[in-house]
Amino acid sequence: MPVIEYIDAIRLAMKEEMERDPSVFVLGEDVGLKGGVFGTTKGLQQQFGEDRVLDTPLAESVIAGAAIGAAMAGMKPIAEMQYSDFMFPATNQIISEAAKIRYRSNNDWDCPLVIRAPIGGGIFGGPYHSQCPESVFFGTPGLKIVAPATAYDAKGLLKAAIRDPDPVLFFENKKCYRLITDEVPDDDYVVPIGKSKVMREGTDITVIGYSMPLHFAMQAADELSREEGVEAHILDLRTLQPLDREGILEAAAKTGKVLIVHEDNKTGGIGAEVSAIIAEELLYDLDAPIRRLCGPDVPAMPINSPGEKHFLLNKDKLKAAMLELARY
Amino acid sequence: MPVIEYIDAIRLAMKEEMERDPSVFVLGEDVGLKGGVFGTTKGLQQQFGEDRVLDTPLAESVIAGAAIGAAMAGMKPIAEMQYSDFMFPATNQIISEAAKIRYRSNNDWDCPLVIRAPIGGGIFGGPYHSQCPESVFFGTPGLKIVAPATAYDAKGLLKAAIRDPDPVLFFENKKCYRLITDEVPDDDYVVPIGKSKVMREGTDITVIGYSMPLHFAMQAADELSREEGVEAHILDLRTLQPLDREGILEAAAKTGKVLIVHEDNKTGGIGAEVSAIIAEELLYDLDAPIRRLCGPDVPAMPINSPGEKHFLLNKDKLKAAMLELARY
Amino acid sequence: MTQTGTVRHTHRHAELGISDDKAVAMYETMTLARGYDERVQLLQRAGKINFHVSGISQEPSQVAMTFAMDRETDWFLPYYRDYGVVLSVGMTVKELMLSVYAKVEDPNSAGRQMPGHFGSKRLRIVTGSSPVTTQVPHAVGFALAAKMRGERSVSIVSFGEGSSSQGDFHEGCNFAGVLKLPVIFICQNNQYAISVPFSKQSAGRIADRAIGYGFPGYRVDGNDPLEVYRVVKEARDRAVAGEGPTLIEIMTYRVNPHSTSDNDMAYRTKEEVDEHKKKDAIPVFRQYLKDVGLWSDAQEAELQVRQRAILDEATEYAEKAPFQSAEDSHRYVYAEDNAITRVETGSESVGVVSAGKGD
Amino acid sequence: MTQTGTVRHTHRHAELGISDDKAVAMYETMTLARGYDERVQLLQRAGKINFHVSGISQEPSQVAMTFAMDRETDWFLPYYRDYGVVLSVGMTVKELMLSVYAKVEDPNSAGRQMPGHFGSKRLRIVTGSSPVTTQVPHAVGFALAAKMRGERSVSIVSFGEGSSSQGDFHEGCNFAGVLKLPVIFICQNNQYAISVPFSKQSAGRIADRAIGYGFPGYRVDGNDPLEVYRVVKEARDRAVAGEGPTLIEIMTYRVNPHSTSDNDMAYRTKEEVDEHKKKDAIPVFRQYLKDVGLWSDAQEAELQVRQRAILDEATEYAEKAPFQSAEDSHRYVYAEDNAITRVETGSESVGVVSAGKGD
Ligand SMILES: Cc1ncc(C[n+]2csc(CCOP(=O)(O)OP(=O)(O)O)c2C)c(N)n1
Ligand SMILES: Cc1ncc(C[n+]2csc(CCOP(=O)(O)OP(=O)(O)O)c2C)c(N)n1
Ligand SMILES: [Mg+2]
Ligand SMILES: [Mg+2]
Repeated sequence: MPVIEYIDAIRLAMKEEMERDPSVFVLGEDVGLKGGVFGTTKGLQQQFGEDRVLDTPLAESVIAGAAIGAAMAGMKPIAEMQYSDFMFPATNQIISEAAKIRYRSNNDWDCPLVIRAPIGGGIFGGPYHSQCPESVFFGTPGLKIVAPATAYDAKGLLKAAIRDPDPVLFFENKKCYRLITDEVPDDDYVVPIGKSKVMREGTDITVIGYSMPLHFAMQAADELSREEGVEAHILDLRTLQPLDREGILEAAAKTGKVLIVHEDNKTGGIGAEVSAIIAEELLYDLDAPIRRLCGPDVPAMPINSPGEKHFLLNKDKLKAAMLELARY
Repeated sequence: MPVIEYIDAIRLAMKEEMERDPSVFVLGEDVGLKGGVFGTTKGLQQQFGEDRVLDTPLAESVIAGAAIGAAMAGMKPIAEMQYSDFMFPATNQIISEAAKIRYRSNNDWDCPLVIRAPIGGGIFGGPYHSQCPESVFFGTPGLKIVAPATAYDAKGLLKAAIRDPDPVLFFENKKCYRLITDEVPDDDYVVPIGKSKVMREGTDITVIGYSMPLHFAMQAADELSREEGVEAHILDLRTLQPLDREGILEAAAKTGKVLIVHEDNKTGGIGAEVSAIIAEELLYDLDAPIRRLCGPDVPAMPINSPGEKHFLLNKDKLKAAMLELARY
Repeated sequence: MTQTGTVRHTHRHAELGISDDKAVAMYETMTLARGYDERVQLLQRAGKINFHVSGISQEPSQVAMTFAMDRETDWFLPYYRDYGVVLSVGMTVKELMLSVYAKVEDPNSAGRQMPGHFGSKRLRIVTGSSPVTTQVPHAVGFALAAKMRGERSVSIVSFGEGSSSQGDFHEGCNFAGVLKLPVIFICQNNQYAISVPFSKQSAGRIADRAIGYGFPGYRVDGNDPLEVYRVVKEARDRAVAGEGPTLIEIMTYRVNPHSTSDNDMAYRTKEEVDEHKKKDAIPVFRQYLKDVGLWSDAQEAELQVRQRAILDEATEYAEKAPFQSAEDSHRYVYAEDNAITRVETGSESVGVVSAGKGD
Repeated sequence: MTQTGTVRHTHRHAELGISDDKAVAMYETMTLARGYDERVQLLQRAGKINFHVSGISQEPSQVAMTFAMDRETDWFLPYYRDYGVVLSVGMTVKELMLSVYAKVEDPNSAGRQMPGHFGSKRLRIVTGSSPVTTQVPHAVGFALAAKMRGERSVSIVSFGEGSSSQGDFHEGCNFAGVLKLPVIFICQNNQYAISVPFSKQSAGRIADRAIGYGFPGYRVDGNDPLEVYRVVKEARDRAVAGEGPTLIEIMTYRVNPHSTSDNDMAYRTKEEVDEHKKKDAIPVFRQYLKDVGLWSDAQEAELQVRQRAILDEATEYAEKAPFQSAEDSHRYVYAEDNAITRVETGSESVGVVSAGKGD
């Protein structure tokens, strides 16, 4: 199986779905000739033409809103938000419209839309090119939210999102784009929305998370296994909404010690809900308080290099927290 | 002490602060001659003139954005969002701007802004005049969020919000406006932001919540006390951000059985964070799983009368959940 | 290119290509919208229903603009006062009544949404919401889809002049202008946004904004439905010819309070309102039809009886009709054929229901 | 009212009320902005710093518009290419260098924000962010505050033509138009928004949008700084006279890639860029100063030496300057005199820090 970059997995998913279904199209800022500011849509306009890979004016609300209209009309738009930090102007269209179209029309209308947005820091992006906006949209029923950590999942989840009959927010991690490579089959497959995945089997502690920090957890787990004999069980949520309750509870029950990790700031993040689900259903199976290791509760990470490093999770931070939990 | 309505408490807070400080002013849709669609700003334009009680064009992003500018210029704006459902067009201004101005400028600039927005259902408002948007803004560091349940707190918290050096979202409950009356002193007082309040002392179960559902909890608690000898300890968070961790932990520890209630839908709501805080710090003091009784996870409540009733919390739903927890 | 004055002895409607039958149908739709509106106001005052938002005085132009469209191929994105639009497209009074009573048979939302929040895929009426102006980008998206698929379909979207202050108005118009999309933007300028008069809403003319977007903008008298028809028809012709969008500002006046919850005497005078009531276009249009020999007092009497019967029957039906069950009110958060995301239903335990609790 | 041609033998700058010293200062500020920009590009290529966004070709108009304002009373809301603005207002090259190196002494953000995100209360430069166009409503708010307090202060705000597609542009202009606020909206139309050419950004002229808001809009050649000065000065005069806002579209061209991360050859040709490079306003303005006897080759040589020294010193200083400490980077989420909301600091345990964990 070919090993490819996370960013290529995303592009391939779009390419293949566009080949498969003429109603799929891409719109956003700089997605055309330039191929996106990260290169995610590179080559698509050349292959599919200007109509299906549309450079839009710089206006996220109408990018989302026109995509919503086109989706209601039966198209399958993929709207790119250049950075997730810049999707907030589209909040009203996403929360008031996309999320509620099926419900408010009692299933008469639907909105099969994908909104792709790059999240995460570590690229010297500073406060406004590094954010994780998941928690703003999480908890809005009617939206689905996915956030893959691997190239395999990125491709499979994006295909699932494009084929999904409901609006899906696809949060791709900028830091993963070129850093994460893994085996991705050439043939068509989808990763089902709503299903978590065990990345590593273990017996001592459970780490639950999504996106980039899981790779730190995996590295830390390897070292902890070698150095301390601590075996971490690692669960990739993959889908943030709807959360895979069974998957979460199973993983938590496996070890009775849970560490939840995400780069988004701690308060009000996805981790709070994961913790609450466990506290609600599994309290008596726990051998330690439920911990969260997340970005700090400041508005956004600074751009200066030591500041950025200080704010981001990394293998060492994960390892320390995991070891502490194992020893609890 | 005079007993006044919740809505009057809000108006009085604005009136008194405007008398006290010439830099305080109100802006929003229909706040002037009409006095607001709920009558919250009634009489203010007559007293303070068109300049200080400003009817704006129908555009929430610039209502928030111009208020932010004026706040940076040293004014103390109170921006009214007609319904909290309609504040989403202002999300970018609130999350990207108001919340981050102090941080991004390293304390050079600040943004002493209040955004008032009515939340909650039960007024036959249907999907878009009934929502609780707290969870969208909760978890954005840099914002403070308050949500009073009583007239006393409404007045005291609004005054605190107006005097606060940082942006405060003031979520007032529509259903409380005329239904909730309580004693409010004539003289000047503030309720500190960040401090919860014990509404009722009890020993058997702890109910933690905010806004309207607490009144159902109080009614239910009275009945449970009389009928079942169950004594509920009830904590009003009052401030949603920053959450009063000590207050929450103290209240939870008091009984070891926690029910969290809010009208906002369950997943990703404030209750998740409250639960996570308890699960993180107090796990071994719990005698029951942490429960949440919240609005259902649908996009928004229907307008038809049985549907609305079905979706809203009420005394009976609270009572049943509280009794079940007490018997756990 | 203008044909004004070239066909002297033809009547105005015929000049515009409106058949006699169509002219009469337009009139009957106007009076039906008016009758519906008045009836619902009575029902609200009688405490039968909670809430009504009136379109009175705006129906003539609403009907005219809709009749100028192709009701088989075009997409309609009305706003909450657009009874004239949806009745023209084919929604029935019974359906509207079901909506105002919030009953499950309401095709717009099964009684989930407020009345005036229209939607019917069958009738090509796009589901609408309460936050104003969000429908403008949607209309642009429908036009984009039509263009991409090579369909001769035009989308037409209404909004008030207050709503035109929203960013979505600007973003939608600008986007459509660049791509020359087949969409018609209709601003129904009824002089008020709740209590805020137009003078406090904008210092310019809404129609003039089109200049900045590079497409034509027209201001037209809403009390002249034939002129409204002409301008919209022309806009539609341009749209299908690939010439792009048009912005049309229909000058009208909201003679009723904003809604049944509003007391308009707090911010305007009875004199001002009465002044505008006198300009009502319905009697003028009736007189026109009489003048050209298409209408008579006898027909008017028959119409009144016929439409009253429709209203009576619809009211009775809607009043008796059932609500959506509490159980079903949990449905359709997500598509139901998608098992993973089906939402728990049928639970008495509000709050324990959680979206996406899979299986 | 126009004085064109009435004072034949006066030089253009004098006609506009610009003193000789001020004209020279304008020139020196332009070259300083240019020199700074070129230096930072070198630093970026040398790997000394990460990122730069260039304002080259836009500085002459930026300097001109700023010199037309009152730097003691007015409020400045620049965008990320506005080195010409902030240098005119009094920010030093050293301060800019500290920002590009993201060092703690950077007055804009203590090295928290990207370079080009200006802010200095002392200099009346309002803190800016990355999401484009949010500053437009802020400028309106500053103007509102000035009007409410009866101050003779005008706010001036810049944004690109791409940014003018955002809803905030529209909402801000419309709001300011209604209230006749003292604000000047400056669209620096440099023909590209990253890779998107103006033809795909808008089908109209940005300046024409003012018509719809009921205030004047002008398009002006950015390579003619004296004309820019004139138009902005006039707008400022109108603003302080209570006559409301002005929209000014400065026609310019972004000769460099969007940023140091961009490869512009993916979407435009070298020929196109070279064509525009030829129109550079700096040599033209220098020649003008020479023609009117205010400048010489000797002065030019002296200036180059002087400004190179400034740049050298600033670079050296900034390179050596310290970063903000990890501990301090947690500060100022909320006001610190407000004990309740102080955020935990000084913790190595990222993620255990939680906003609002009191005391
Ligand atoms: C985004 C948003 N803000 C506020 C409201 C509340 N609201 C409902 S209708 C209305 C006035 C609309 O005025 P206009 O657009 O002129 O339409 P009209 O009602 O006059 O027909 C307002 C402020 C809303 N529905 N949506
Ligand atoms: C809301 C938002 N969306 C997207 C971006 C990413 N972005 C940064 S600059 C830019 C182009 C801006 O073009 P223009 O306004 O013409 O200014 P210019 O860079 O040409 O000076 C884009 C798309 C952003 N900063 N903010
Ligand atoms: Mg109106
Ligand atoms: Mg540009």
